[in-house]
Amino acid sequence: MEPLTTVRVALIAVFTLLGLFFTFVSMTGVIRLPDVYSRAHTASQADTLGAGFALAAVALTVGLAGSGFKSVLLLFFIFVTNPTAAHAIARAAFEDGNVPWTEGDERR
Amino acid sequence: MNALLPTASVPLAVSPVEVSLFAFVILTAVVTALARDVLSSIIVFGAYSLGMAALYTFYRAPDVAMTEAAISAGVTTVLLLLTIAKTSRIDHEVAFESVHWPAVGAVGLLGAAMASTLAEMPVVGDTNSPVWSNPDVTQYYLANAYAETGVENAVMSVLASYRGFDTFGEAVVVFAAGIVTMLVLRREVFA
Amino acid sequence: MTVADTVVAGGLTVGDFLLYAAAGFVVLALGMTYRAIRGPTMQDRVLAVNVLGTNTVVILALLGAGLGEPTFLDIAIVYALLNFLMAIAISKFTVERGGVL
Amino acid sequence: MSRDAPAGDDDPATENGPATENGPATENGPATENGPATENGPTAADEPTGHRGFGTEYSGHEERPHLSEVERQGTPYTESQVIMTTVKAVAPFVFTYGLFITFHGGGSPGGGFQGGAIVAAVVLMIAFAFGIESTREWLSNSVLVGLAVGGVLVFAGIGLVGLAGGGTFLDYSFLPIPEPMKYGMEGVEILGIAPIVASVLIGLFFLLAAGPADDETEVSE
Repeated sequence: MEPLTTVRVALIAVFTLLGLFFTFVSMTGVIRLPDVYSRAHTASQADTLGAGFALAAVALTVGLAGSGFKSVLLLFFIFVTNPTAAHAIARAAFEDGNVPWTEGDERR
Repeated sequence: MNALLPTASVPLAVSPVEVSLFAFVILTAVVTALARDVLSSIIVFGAYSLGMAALYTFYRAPDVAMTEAAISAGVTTVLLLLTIAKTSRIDHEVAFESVHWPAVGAVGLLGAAMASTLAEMPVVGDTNSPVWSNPDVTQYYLANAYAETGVENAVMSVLASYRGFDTFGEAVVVFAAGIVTMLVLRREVFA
Repeated sequence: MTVADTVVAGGLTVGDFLLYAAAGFVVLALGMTYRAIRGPTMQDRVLAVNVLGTNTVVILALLGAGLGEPTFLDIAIVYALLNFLMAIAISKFTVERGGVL
Repeated sequence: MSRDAPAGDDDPATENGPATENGPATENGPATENGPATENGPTAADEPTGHRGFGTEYSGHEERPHLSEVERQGTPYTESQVIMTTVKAVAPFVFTYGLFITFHGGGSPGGGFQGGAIVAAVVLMIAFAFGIESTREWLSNSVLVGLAVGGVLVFAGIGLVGLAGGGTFLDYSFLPIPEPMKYGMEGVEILGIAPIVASVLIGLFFLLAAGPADDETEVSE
């Protein structure tokens, strides 16, 4: 294996595992956090980061000569739309009358 | 050739992707069926179509997966939402239907009867399966589609050329759906 | 020979590795389904389906790379778009039950 | 307010109490005190808020108890600036991508049906961000009807060219263009199926948003 390929494969592995880790963090947050606002927080940040790492691994695998630019496009698209979707959901929850969780409340 | 894909030498080999996707699809389908509230049913149905699109992609049917993504996830969800926005909502005390066990038994028996034929099914991608080795249809398209139509995507050459008359009918059906919706809603304009 | 066919260790290629990673993402998606099922509010369900959608986009991209078919990335892009549409549509709908649509 | 608890138990400043107890934060108090903010005051005040847990009926934005009186009045719902900006940024890209899926159907997954659905999804996205009624005014009916009818006519016309040339219906080889098989199919996909699917999906969306005519439940949004 050429040295450059070795670096590339290592980077693919690292990025994929980081993506899995951050998506796991996001899943834990979505399941464990007490109310919809804090869950929207984890959905917009940890999940976007996890998706970004995984898509970076995909871009490295496919290569820019192939369709790797689509992966980068996808990455930018997710970076723009995911926080917006979380904002829309949190805003809808506020308009709908959800009171944010405060210390001492029961979990929801 | 990918080592994770089932081959003819390893019948009924399934990859971890398949197993987990099947679990996801079945779970969301059951929840869609059992949810009392229509809105939560629609939301979980969106998750179901996510799993189906990934499954179609894994079986290398990108056109079907893209249609599932474009129609089932986005447009159908929105149209269903608008429909229930115009209807009244029933107040439910419980989130899920209670399971009717005799019905589950009947469906389980039927499923078991159908599952008993699984061993006879050709493996995914098996070149000896009747669908694949048929010289008049599948092999003909694969051999001649590019030469006869000049289009690389064999699915599109079948849809628009070999089965063009069917596609014309489908397009007219879509057109008719718009008109019939206008009739049902007693309106005369789209927008 | 593309990168996806490079053998990492013990006959496991990079493509196989990405497919296993995709399976891992599906398992994480199964965990998130808990929130979509339990709720308790509609916004929780929408949020869970939105996270599931982002997850599915990643799964589709990993499948495309792992199976060696880069054109499958098109499906992932389509899905990212419609996931966004679904999130803003349902979340806006949950406010006053479509009253603000 | 906890979604599972009856409203008013844990939020004493809001629910229908006598105005003397709750002071200025009272919702739905006597109209003389609240002035212009009580459009629905007398009727809504008599209704118990009840259980607002899973699956309860929407009971109106005047009952958003966590908003103060000042925040509630005069601002029923405004479109989100964040969503509008994002949609403004994303919509041209997605529209172009829908056209790419349509035009490039011969070389990659996709085709007229998928591309048309994506183009329709752009309009749906704009409608959800900016409000359905303003989008309906922006997009005229004649464009949608023209696209749908034109698509069917173009598809049938391309088919009839083959019939007129002495061949069969949809026999592309009689088209008077170079590479008639390839560009005939592309023409059917791009000029026939994609406009039909896009315009009918947008039309269905607007029709369902408007609801049935001659119906008192028809909301004028």
